[in-house]
Amino acid sequence: MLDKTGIAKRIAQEVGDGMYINLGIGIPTLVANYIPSHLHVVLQSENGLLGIGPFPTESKIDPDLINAGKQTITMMPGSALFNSAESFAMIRGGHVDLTILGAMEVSENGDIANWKVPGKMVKGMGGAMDLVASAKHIIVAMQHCSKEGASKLLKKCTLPITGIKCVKRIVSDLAVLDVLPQGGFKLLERAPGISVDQIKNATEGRLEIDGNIPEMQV
Amino acid sequence: MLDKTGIAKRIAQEVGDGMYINLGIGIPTLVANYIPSHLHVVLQSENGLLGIGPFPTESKIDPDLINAGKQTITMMPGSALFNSAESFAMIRGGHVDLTILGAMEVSENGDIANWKVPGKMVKGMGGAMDLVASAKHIIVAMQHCSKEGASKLLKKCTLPITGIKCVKRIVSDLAVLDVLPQGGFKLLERAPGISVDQIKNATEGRLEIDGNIPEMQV
Amino acid sequence: MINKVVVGPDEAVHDIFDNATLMLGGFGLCGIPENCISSILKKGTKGLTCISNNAGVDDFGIGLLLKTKQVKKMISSYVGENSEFERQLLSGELEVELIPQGTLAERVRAGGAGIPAFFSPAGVGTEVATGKEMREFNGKTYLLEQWLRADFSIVKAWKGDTAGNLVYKGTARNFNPMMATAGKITIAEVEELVPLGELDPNQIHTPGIYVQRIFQGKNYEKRIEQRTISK
Amino acid sequence: MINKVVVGPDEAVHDIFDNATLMLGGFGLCGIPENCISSILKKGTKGLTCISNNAGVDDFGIGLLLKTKQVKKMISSYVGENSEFERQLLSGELEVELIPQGTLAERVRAGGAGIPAFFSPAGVGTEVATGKEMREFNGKTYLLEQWLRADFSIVKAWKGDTAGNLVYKGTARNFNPMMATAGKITIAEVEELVPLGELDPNQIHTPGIYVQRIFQGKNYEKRIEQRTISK
Repeated sequence: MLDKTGIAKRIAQEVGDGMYINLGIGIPTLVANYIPSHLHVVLQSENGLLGIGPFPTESKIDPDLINAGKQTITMMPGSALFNSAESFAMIRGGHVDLTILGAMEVSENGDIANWKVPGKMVKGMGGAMDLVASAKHIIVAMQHCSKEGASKLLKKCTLPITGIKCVKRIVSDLAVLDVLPQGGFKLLERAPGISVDQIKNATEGRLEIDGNIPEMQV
Repeated sequence: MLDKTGIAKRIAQEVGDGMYINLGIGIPTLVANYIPSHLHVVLQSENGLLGIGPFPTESKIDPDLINAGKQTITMMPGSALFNSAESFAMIRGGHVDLTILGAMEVSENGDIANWKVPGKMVKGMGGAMDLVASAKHIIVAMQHCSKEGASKLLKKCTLPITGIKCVKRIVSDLAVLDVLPQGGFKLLERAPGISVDQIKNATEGRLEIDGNIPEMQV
Repeated sequence: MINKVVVGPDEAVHDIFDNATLMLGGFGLCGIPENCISSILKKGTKGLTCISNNAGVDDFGIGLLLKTKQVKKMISSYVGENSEFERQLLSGELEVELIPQGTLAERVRAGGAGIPAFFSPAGVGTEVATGKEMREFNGKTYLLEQWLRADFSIVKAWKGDTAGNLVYKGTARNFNPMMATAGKITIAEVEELVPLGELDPNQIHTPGIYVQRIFQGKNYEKRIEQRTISK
Repeated sequence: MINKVVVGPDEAVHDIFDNATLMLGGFGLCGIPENCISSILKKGTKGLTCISNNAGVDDFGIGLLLKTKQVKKMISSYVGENSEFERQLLSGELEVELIPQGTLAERVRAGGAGIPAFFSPAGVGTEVATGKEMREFNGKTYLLEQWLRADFSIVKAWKGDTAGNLVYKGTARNFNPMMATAGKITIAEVEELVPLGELDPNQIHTPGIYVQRIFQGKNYEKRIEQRTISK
């Protein structure tokens, strides 16, 4: 079973040279730490920056330079700053190659729910609805099951939807899976030490298992 | 009867302190020369400049700095440059206070025709359709009649329309007139040496003459 | 050029009336008009509808106006850092309209640019789509979204000149430029007010035509929400 | 960062195919991609649809491609400075679609921003409205306008870096920034190509994400259409 770092490391393997990538808050933000240094990629922060650098040292902290999670950041050489309309023009216009974000639930047809839990606090969707409605490629970082053991890879989402038919790939603590165009989760890899049966039991939605499923190399 | 300079001088009297103004090609461009220097106004060039200055001296010519008529220009201190989408956002969004442009015909309900003569060359509407569809206040600079003596202040335009119900005021070589909200031209001033009867004869559209009509002070 | 300088925030906000609609720039606490918020707080204007990406925190930003119950309604994309907000929302004291962030930014831009409506894909198939016209273009479904405009837009810039031209810094730019275009009256507070001609015309983020009032603000706190450092 | 530098205009335009749709930046002859136009001329690509505010003059700019009959269709707002254009139009050799300048700019922006359609007031009641959906908002009538996108967008900037970030100069900016966003492939030619990190991130007009190829152009002529001087 992968911890958060493990999920981030596995997702980092999905990154290709030359990609523009939007990383969501939480595990996706961690992915930046594990992208191989020989790959040239540019990280977008939807509050108005292309070219997110590492977190600053104490002396370099600038309150006027934060990421979408409101964390202090730095810029890479060759960065560009812009306003929020321009930022979402990039996202909506399909210029961002890859979006990595968290999810509370994903359904077997690629719907995602990650912004609201009715009855509890409503925090708002932020940029998530724009991102999932527009991204060319979406990878979801998530826990396969709730703390109570209920599957979060469902036939149909129970929570309010963020976007429909948009998730392409899932990296959970248990597995890597693709959402098939015709619906259903196709199992690609098992987390270290996790069996196919464990993944079957943890997946409510239709699971397609084709041949021998390799263990992830993380 | 006013010449082009006279029309430009009379229109300059319409300018108020603090206005943002778009000047069309031809006579409207001349208006800039006669705006009283105690008035603070900003001239917009729809190809991307707020703060048009005088034409440059020979040594200051910059091919990267032109107005909408493709003439070389300079900038005033406090100018701002921007792209064409931003420029027309200003126009469409109602941020420009006054638009001054030329016309081939105006109808008594405020329609304007100034972009096309069928059968002859089609040059295109440029920014004129955007300007007349959006400006808060539109003043037209025009000749009252064609060279053949036909009125250009009509019941209905005969040429293809640039915009409907948009012209507020006309300064011609013969008169100053308002387009009334209910339709019709209201005569406000006569050009020097021009009689009310001459204006009547030169105006095909409904002309409203109320009391004594003063001569322009140019 | 036209001189738009006012003395300070009290003069700048003097005519903001009860039940006015305000736009306030900023993302989180980054790039928020701190001085104007203080003056509105002092003035006690009530029943405000605030359009702002976030709602501040408990004791800073728009959170200050929530505490004094000066805000009737928030129109935002994310409001998750504010427990007083949560209390008022759950008790029904506060109305909230949540809008996807990109749609919010574009609706504000559309307000300034005179575009009454446009089609956006964000929120199709979600509760955001409720009551909205849907239409397909090139095989993809979009929602018809309308412009947003405000009685007053209040923005914060880094530098500005007396004609109202503005330059922002870093990610403090965010929603400020669009909001500057969409207010009947736009008020800009800047860290440094410079004389006419000092800003490079080629490098202005907000042309002065959008700004009606400008002043140099004081004592910027620039509070950081998530101080994160590299070891 | 991603290195997008190509050797020169021939390499930059090598895969522009017959019957492609091109966007070309510039207003009149100001800010036009002179080097790329020369290479397309040399390459002899035919049947082009060119989206550009103007069509150049007889012997410069897009006018060069009209003379060699490489252009099938022009989509522009104003085409009045070109007698060869006039001849081809009247003889039916050339198709022309005229669009109000602000609508053209906004349709290109919409193409880049993923907005398939929006409402604009320009052209209501004119022949531009023919066949378009009309709708009233707040008592004013608007036309529904669709986005424009291109196979290749070709823009000219003043400075650019290896990651494709661009800065324009003066009114040579015009349509270039929007067009840069709306091409499947965007090619930027710049007067000065600078190393990564030399451009101020706060002062970039076109972020590199929109640009696929960049090179430093040569021998810019920058012809002036209306040389007008103060005495």
